[in-house]
Amino acid sequence: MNLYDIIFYFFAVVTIASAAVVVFSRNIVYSAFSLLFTFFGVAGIYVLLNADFLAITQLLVYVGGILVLILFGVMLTTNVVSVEIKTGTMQTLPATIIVALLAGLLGGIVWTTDWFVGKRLSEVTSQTTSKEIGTALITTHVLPFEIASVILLVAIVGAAMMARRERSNTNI
Amino acid sequence: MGLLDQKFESSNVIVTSFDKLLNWARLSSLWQMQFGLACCAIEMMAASASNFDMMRFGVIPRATPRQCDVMIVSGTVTLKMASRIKRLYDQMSEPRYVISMGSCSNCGGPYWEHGYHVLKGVDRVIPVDVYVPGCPPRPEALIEGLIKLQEKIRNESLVKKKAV
Amino acid sequence: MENILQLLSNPIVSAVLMALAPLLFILPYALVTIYIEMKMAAHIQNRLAYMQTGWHGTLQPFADILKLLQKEDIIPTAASKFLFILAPYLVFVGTYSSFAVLPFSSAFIGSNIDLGIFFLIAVSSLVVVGLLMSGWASNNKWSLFGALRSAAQIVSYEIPSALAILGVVMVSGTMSTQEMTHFQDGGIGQWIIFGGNLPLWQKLSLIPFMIILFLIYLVSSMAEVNRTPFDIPEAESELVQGYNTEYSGMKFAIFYLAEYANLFLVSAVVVILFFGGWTSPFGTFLSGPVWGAFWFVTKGMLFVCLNIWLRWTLPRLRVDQLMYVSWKVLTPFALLCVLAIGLIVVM
Amino acid sequence: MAAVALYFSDIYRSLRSIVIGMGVTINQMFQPVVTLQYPIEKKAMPERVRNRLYMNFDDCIGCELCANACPVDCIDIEVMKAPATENLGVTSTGQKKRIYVTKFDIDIAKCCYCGLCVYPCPTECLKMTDVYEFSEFDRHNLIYNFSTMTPSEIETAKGKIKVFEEEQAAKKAAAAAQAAAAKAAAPVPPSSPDPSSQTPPPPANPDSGNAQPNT
Amino acid sequence: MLTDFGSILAFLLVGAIFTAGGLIASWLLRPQRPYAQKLSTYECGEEPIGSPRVRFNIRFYVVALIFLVFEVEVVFLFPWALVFKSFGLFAFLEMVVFLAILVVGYAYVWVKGDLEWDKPMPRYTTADDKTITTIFEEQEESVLH
Amino acid sequence: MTAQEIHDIIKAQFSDAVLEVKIEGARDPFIKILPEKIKDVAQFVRDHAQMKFDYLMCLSGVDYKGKLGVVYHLYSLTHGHKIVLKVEVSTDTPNVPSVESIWKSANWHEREAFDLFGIHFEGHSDLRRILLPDDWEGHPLRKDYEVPEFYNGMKVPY
Amino acid sequence: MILNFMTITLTHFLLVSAVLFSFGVYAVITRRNAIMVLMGIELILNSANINFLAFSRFGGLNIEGQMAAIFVIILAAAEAAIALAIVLNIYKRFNTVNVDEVSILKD
Amino acid sequence: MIKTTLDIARTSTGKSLRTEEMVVNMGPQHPSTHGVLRLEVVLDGEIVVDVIPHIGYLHRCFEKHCEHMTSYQQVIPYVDRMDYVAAMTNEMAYVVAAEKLLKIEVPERVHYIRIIMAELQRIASHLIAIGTFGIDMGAFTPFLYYFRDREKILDLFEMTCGARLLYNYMWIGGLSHDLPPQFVEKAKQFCVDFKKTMKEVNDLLNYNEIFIKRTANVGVLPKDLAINYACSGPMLRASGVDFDLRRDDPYTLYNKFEWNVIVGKGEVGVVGDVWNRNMVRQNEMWESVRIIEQALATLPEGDVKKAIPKRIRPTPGDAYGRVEGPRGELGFYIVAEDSVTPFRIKARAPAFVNLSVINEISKGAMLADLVAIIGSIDIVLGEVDR
Ligand code: SF4
Ligand code: SF4
Ligand code: SF4
Repeated sequence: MNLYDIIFYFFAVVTIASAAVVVFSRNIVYSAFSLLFTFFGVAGIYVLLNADFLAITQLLVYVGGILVLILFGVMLTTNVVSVEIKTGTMQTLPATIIVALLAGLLGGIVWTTDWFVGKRLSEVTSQTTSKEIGTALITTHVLPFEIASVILLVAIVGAAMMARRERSNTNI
Repeated sequence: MGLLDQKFESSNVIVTSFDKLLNWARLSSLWQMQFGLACCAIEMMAASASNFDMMRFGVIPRATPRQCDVMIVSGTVTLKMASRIKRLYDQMSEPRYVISMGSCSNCGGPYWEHGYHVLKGVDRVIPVDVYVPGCPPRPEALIEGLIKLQEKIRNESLVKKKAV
Repeated sequence: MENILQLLSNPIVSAVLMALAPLLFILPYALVTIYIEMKMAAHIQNRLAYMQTGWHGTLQPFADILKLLQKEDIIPTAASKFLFILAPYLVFVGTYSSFAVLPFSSAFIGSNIDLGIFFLIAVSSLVVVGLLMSGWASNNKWSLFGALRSAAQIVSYEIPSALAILGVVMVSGTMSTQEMTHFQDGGIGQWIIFGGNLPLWQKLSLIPFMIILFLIYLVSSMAEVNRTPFDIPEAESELVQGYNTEYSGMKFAIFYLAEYANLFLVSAVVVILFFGGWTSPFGTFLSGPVWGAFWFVTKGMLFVCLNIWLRWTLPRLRVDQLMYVSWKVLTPFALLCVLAIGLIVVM
Repeated sequence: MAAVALYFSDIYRSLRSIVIGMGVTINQMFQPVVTLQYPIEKKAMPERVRNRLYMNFDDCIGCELCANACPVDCIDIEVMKAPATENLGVTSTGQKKRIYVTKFDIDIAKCCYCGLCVYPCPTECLKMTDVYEFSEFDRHNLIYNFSTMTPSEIETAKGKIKVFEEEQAAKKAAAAAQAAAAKAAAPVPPSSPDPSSQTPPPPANPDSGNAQPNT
Repeated sequence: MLTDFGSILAFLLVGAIFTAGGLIASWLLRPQRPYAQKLSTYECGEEPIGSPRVRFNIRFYVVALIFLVFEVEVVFLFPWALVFKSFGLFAFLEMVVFLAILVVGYAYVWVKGDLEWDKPMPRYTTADDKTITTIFEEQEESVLH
Repeated sequence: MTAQEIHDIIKAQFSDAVLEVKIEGARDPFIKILPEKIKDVAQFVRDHAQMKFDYLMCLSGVDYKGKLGVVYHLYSLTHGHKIVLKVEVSTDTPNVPSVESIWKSANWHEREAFDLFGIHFEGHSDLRRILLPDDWEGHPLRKDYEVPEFYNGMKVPY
Repeated sequence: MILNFMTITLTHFLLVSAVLFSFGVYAVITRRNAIMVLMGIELILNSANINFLAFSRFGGLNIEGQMAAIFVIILAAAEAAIALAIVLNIYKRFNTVNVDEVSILKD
Repeated sequence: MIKTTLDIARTSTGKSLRTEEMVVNMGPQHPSTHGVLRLEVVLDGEIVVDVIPHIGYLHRCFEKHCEHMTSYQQVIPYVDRMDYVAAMTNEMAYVVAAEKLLKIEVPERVHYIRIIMAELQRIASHLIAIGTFGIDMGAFTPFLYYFRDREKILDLFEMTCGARLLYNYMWIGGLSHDLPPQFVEKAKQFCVDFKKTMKEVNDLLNYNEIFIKRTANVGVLPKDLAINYACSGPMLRASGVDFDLRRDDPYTLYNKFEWNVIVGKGEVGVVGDVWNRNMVRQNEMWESVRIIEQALATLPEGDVKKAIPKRIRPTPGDAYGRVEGPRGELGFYIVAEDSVTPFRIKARAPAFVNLSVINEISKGAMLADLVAIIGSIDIVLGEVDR
């Protein structure tokens, strides 16, 4: 066990434990706040995977953006009484079975497969990947890049429209 | 729950010098609760304004009782207000002190006789540490009351503290 | 002796030591800044402020902190206890980890990651969540209002500030704070606000845009640290104390400390982005690692003082005006500047 | 178009007013401070200043005019008419004291410092001073007892009054007898209630007569 | 790079430990005498009416929403900004196209008024009352541009 | 317009409502109105083109020992003249029509008179105590008011 | 180099990702609150991203994996924005964010 | 009646995504309620749906005390405490009413001194009003500048009558003291100095763009509503009603001086908005300075105690006297019986009346605007609650 392992296990535990809180907490606000730690843990795992740019992007987009949005969404739709903050569950038993099966399957596959390992680890640069990403964006991935902007455009127009809908049918 | 607070049976050199330090901190940084009741509040404002500048003593007005150390009851306490003052006092975090400023909060002041709606002294609802007389007390008088309060704090000890 | 050296060369130990160093800076800095702020405010208002505690009240901040340590810690019954306790951690940790990427001098930087400035933008989101958490957990109307407002405010101003940073990244071609500073090494003329070390015509044409970017960043940074005129989240006259209404004692002190740490942080970022970081304004004269730290802190404090000066001059905006400023004034201008800078740089 | 012009003029005016405001504040920063550092330096009080009441008990003649003038009723006076034979001394204004003031309390905690009690006092023994530093830890210390009569003195005074009253009664009886005797001769006007018109002999012990030692 | 991130982790930990240390130090020193009224929620000295956890203004949400999209856009711009110099005008134009598409969205939300804080304009209308002449009608237009 | 003229107009309109006038020798000339009619009179004097009493300066309750009175001080911003209207009711049934719908400023004044005198203003939209707490007993400005010994566990007298 | 990479392998990362994925699926299946469903989806997307990056790191995906992850994040953001807007709309209509209640109320 | 109707979309669309209405207590301890006012604010998001003012937290039974005094003179200390920010004008109103009741003529010098004092007091009161209004807007510095200058006025007062805040200076029929010797000179100096501060604060606050944006078009009080609510003082004038008791119902010698009535013009917004109310106060101070300067220049000689009656026992009857206080029409309605004790004194407190309009003008404003509106009404709770 060296430091890398310890840190990996640290982040793995943070991620999974907080994800468990997200999923199993009865209080949606706790779930939402717990998501913070999940995202954070995942960002840590990204770092361990040499994806520094993505790790920070994860923080920026997920924690700063999506999480805040979810929190606002939660606060916007929960009712006063704390009972209703709690989120109901349904089909718990069948779901548990299905998910357990799924998890077992995935785990089995992951565990048993002899993954083809392309590059050796030591060959991986410890430089930031952001320059490569930038280059890729300008050269090889121009199209997805521009499409992404269209998607974002659609997202903003659509989301704004939907969030606004009721304002448009009245006269203010 | 406060490891050191009032846990000492008796005093010794270390406790006393520690006391001194803590008391010094408390008495030099008396954050005041920002609320005024009546005429005296205007003089309280004057005391915090440029000419008298209570901030020289580390008195900073804070709006929420949670962060305040001293409540300056500045003015007439009516019966309607008394329960609110009590609640605000309750909501202050300890250690907390009360300065009663002006005749009215000392004992009802000019309204002591016929004031059917005036509480005759704020000490009927909350414990008062220093009474500043005056109607209204001059800003200097309030500052003097503050210095009196500082004196009082200087003599406090971890061994036995103000009972609440 | 050898053992100690060996210990110090251990990366873990050195990392922890490096991580402790800014703390040793923040604490005295916060004390000094509180003092400076009060004194500046006082003199602007023809008064004296802190006079009685120590010589000219110099010990006042110590007394404040020591007193806050002794204050009772109240957790209201209605509050969500766990989140209530967690929130100050998040806020302080979020702020403190930003200090990791501040290059105090050519020799000292907590963590010289290549994405320093990007990391700075990202990690402030921890603070947003922390504030939201504190507001929600307090279960107090004023707190919740303050938290929501401050979240919305920080989030809105992140766009113009990120765009301003982007403009600088475009000029310097790096996101590492240390490299960015090296880019500006060589005296006042090399600072990015004066176009960095680009060819002369580019420099000259960059200056106006850089100044605009600087103003944009200055304004948005003030908004991000919730200071007047953007202090609506803790607007005393409206929301009592905003998100920290229910906090007392040390928890409040942590918020307070984080606020002042943040203030230095954004000022330091201004310095890194536009004013040459730790470089000496006189080129090689008075430069070197130690002088670097001096310049960095001095420049940073200058902007802290500017912030303070503005704070005691201006009234406060209203929440809709705040959004107006961010979305309708700063963002379009920042976009324009980014485009113009891009054009100038590629030309 | 107007909207665009407004947009830019808004920005311009905002920036301008910020700069103007900063100019004002920076200018003020180098003005001298106006703060009076209170415990170290104190303001000279104007002559008419109205702060704590001072009462010169020696001069009080017990007329209760001040108590009547006080809107707050914070002056509490109890008086006993001294025997006409008693010499209570004179006030500094030359008025003769004829009344024992057994209690002269001013509840300074109630006082509203209006000064109304000062004007009617015939001997000018009430005064508003420039003392304003008299905070207390206990409110009851704010009740100022100006009367210097000790309980024992009050007792003696009471005794004397009793004696005097008896004397008076005796005298009256005697006078009445006399009058009854002289009734047929001529109607005598009733004896004046004012004791000063009569000149009783001085008391045996001159010390006990003056309820208040001159200090 | 990993060591650099390692020191960031160290910063996170030191920050947390410092906070905890502060709280522990305060725990040593402070008194703790809670009672029901002290722990009641502060609301300007009154008994709070209702819970604060009600649904709040949708504006906050819309702000966060627009922010999210712009944030993602900015994320894209950063790696581009690092390298675009070496790719010259072409790379710049690519980005201009990217930005242009987004500016359309920006313009859309601007024009549709989503960037404005939902701020009602009070209107003063007069009901039937003959003695009162409303000076306000003519000025209604000028109420907030 | 003089008080006399005002009185004449009112008298002409409401001959039975005017109980008493005092113009000569009074510091402020007043007209005493039948309580039931006060609202109509108020409406009339406000809307009458020559009088236009659009400004209710003051509305005071008075306890005349055995009787309660309400005094209306009116002013006309248009014409600059004043008049005082008075009504008197018995202490047992202190009912006076509210003029709140005529002058909004009467709203709080009437609440205050209700609070301190117990005068009941009929037709008032929101007749609650205004100065004293809702659970206060009695109407303190009545001459026969006794100060309570305790209020909510707090001792009231000194 | 203190950081030894040898013990932790691709498998570990994939396992974490699998657990996260299962949690996400569980939340999506069982939770009735639409926002909780959304959170589940975010978990799933995160697990997918871990996979991408893990393969990019250990497999031969290199920068491609990171590019894919970036686009996933973009999509996640767009999806979150839209989805929450829809949730709000549902809420507006039916005054609930309860998905099965909504399906009853649908018409 | 005029109603402030809110065309907020969410109220019209039944089950829309409307914010739940939240009831918030602002006050009695709140930094911006200027004392112990309590507002029960119904909020829809940040928007004020309804405001229910609760007053009486400072009800000190002024009127009851008057009925217990043993002379008309003793009421004056209590009158001082009614509006403690403007004690001089309060005394003035009371003595005007009492002199009307007693039909006393006072010497000219007394009138002059009263005017000087009342105008100084008006300035002092407006200084507090504008200063605290600045605090409400988040500008702390102007408040301190104004308090600094207010202190000079207080020094003048203290010099004259010995008290800083509550003076007991004007007596029925005269004054308690004549002016002290250096008064005139110092007052003149004050007028000169003060003009400079006013300009500074104009730069710093009143014409600051942020301030204008915060206050223009906010809390608009239309003219007709203002009259119907019997608003007075700057509140009324800001709504465009050109009415000032000093000119239109003159009570001392105000018509001897040259000055203007300041009326809200709506330079930056609508007539009757918060900015106008603030600005009317600001400009009124200029006019007050003008009056003071004129009065000081032409101060006649005389004995200020000449007309003070020895014993005050009015003939039965009643009188209503009113003056233009800093907050508006301050009236005292005195009912006298054949006794030395006042039978009934009712104070018509301008702030009480002005405050009652808050519900109308703050509906539909934002929370921050509400703070501005409260600040612009300039209430003094001592006067509201009496
Ligand atoms: S003590 Fe005097 S000045 Fe203070 S509040 Fe009471 S009456 Fe007003
Ligand atoms: S100053 Fe006024 S309140 Fe005080 S004792 Fe004299 S008359 Fe009474
Ligand atoms: S008025 Fe003067 S002499 Fe008379 S009782 Fe009072 S203090 Fe004594």
